[in-house]
Amino acid sequence: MDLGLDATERNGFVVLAVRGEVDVYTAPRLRERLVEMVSQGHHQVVVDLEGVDFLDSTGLGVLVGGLKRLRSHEGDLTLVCTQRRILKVFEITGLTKVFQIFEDVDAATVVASSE
Amino acid sequence: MDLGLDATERNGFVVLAVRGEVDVYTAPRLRERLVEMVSQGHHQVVVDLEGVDFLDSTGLGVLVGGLKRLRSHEGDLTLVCTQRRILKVFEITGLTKVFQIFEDVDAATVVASSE
Amino acid sequence: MVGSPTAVEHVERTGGIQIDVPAQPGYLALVRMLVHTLAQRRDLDDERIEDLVLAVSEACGWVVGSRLTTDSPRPVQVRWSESEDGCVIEVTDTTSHDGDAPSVPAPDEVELPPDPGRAALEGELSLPLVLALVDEVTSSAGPNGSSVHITVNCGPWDGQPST
Amino acid sequence: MVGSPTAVEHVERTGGIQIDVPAQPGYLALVRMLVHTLAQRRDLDDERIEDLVLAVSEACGWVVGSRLTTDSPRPVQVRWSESEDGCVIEVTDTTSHDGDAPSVPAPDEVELPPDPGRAALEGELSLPLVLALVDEVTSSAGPNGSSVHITVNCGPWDGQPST
Ligand SMILES: Nc1ncnc2c1ncn2[C@@H]1O[C@H](COP(=O)(O)OP(=O)(O)O)[C@@H](O)[C@H]1O
Ligand SMILES: Nc1ncnc2c1ncn2[C@@H]1O[C@H](COP(=O)(O)OP(=O)(O)O)[C@@H](O)[C@H]1O
Repeated sequence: MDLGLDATERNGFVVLAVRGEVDVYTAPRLRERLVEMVSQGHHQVVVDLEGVDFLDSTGLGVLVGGLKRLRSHEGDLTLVCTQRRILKVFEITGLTKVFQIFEDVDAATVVASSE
Repeated sequence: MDLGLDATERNGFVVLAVRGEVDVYTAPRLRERLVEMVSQGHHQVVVDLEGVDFLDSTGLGVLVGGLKRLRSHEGDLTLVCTQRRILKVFEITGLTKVFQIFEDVDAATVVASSE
Repeated sequence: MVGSPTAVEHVERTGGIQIDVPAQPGYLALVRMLVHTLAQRRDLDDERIEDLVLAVSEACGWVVGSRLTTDSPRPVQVRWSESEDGCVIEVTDTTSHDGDAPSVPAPDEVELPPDPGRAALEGELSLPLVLALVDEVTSSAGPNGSSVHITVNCGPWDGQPST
Repeated sequence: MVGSPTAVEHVERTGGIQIDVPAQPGYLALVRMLVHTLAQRRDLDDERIEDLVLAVSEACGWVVGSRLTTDSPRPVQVRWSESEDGCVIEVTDTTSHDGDAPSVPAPDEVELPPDPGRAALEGELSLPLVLALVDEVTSSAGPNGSSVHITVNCGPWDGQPST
């Protein structure tokens, strides 16, 4: 039932570490947090999925929603994920083509030309 | 579902370390093991309950059955248990008066006059 | 079976949960896991959760034990209902007939067996154990079977699982 | 509701398990835990177990999603049945009426959405996901409601839970 959401700053990125299960019940909390971050002016967001035990299609919808919102602010939402069970869901649905997925937070927060 | 039963010898005692859940489903396996030990001539038995997650009244019955069988062979069955949740079951049912319960295997296997 | 409360009606009435499992020893662990998970969502500390889980498991064991000789395929039904101030778990033996309520004495009528060793061997520790572990144990009979109702008093949700 | 298969009849017929939970998002985790535990007792590796759990959770989500506008108290029913060569999980929306089978296309008729991003936003990834995760998905309608049947092929018990 628990969803952990911990945000930290790194190289101008905000890294949101998600822990627990992202499903129909908890995904709205993730959505709210992403909306909040955008409205606070954080436009380079890394969602770290390494602590996620379960992710369903509602969770995918929320992540794509966050990506869309950030892109409309010239920002981006990238993912950190190496867990096979979670990557598989992105692969099956074709979302690996939509998200940039990194192996770790270091790789995801390398400063590049972001504007 | 799993019940682990590991027997080791120590100072002439057989220490049976029980792991997992002892319930209506698994208690027969514990009973068989105790019967087997008695028939192999092991009459000083220490049942180590430190690895037990769950113990129901069927488990209590099997332990008392073992004790009775061993005493009829001039032997004994003692317990090692410090877990509150498990001790509580012995306390509620009055079985703390029936079993000698030790804090650890060392204390349970001190060589005393056993005949 | 007219008037028999179905699972659907139970959930509608109470917002609670029902699970039906075969009356076989191997399914008790599943029921325990379910009760454990449900109880964790209430204001109960670990010890009281474990007490409740043991009590429900014992009550399911009564049904399973009574079946070992009959080989009936009818399930054990476990229903979880809750309110602001407690949870009630109803364990139903669906083979029992109307009017066949299991007799559960009032807790203060149950004395600890004078010889707990003998009582353990004869399987007589189960009921005193259950009565000591939870706040209330009652029984009833209905068209659905005979039931034991186990009540634990506790505070409301720690986090509502509804929308 | 004449002929409606009750939980009791289901368990009698199949030796299986039925759980009824409120059609609310907070109960999906409970269903997942149950399916996970039951699946672990079959010859399925961790990945296939997780695939099955996700598929069942998605199917429960369809029922929960369809309720968000109606506020009906009728539960989601999840039935687990198994045989030597597989398990079938039936997820039933007990508000649906006879003849109201949800339409589940054959897997080869379901194409991956050309724009998965847009599909994700519109909640259209669920069905392709489920079809990719398990061996068979069918649907049916009965007096009990409309159901999705999820099948996973797998070997027999690793350890029989009966006596
Ligand atoms: N359906 C029931 N309702 C209430 N108490 C029961 C029920 N069945 C058994 N008991 C109590 O549980 C204890 C153990 O039951 P018993 O029939 O001796 O089971 P077993 O011998 O199979 O362990 C007894 O104290 C008995 O009074
Ligand atoms: N009862 C059902 N049976 C089979 N497929 C369904 C059912 N309900 C929804 N779906 C499928 O699941 C996907 C998502 O359903 P949808 O109604 O869009 O849910 P939501 O918008 O609440 O996420 C769609 O592809 C739809 O075809």
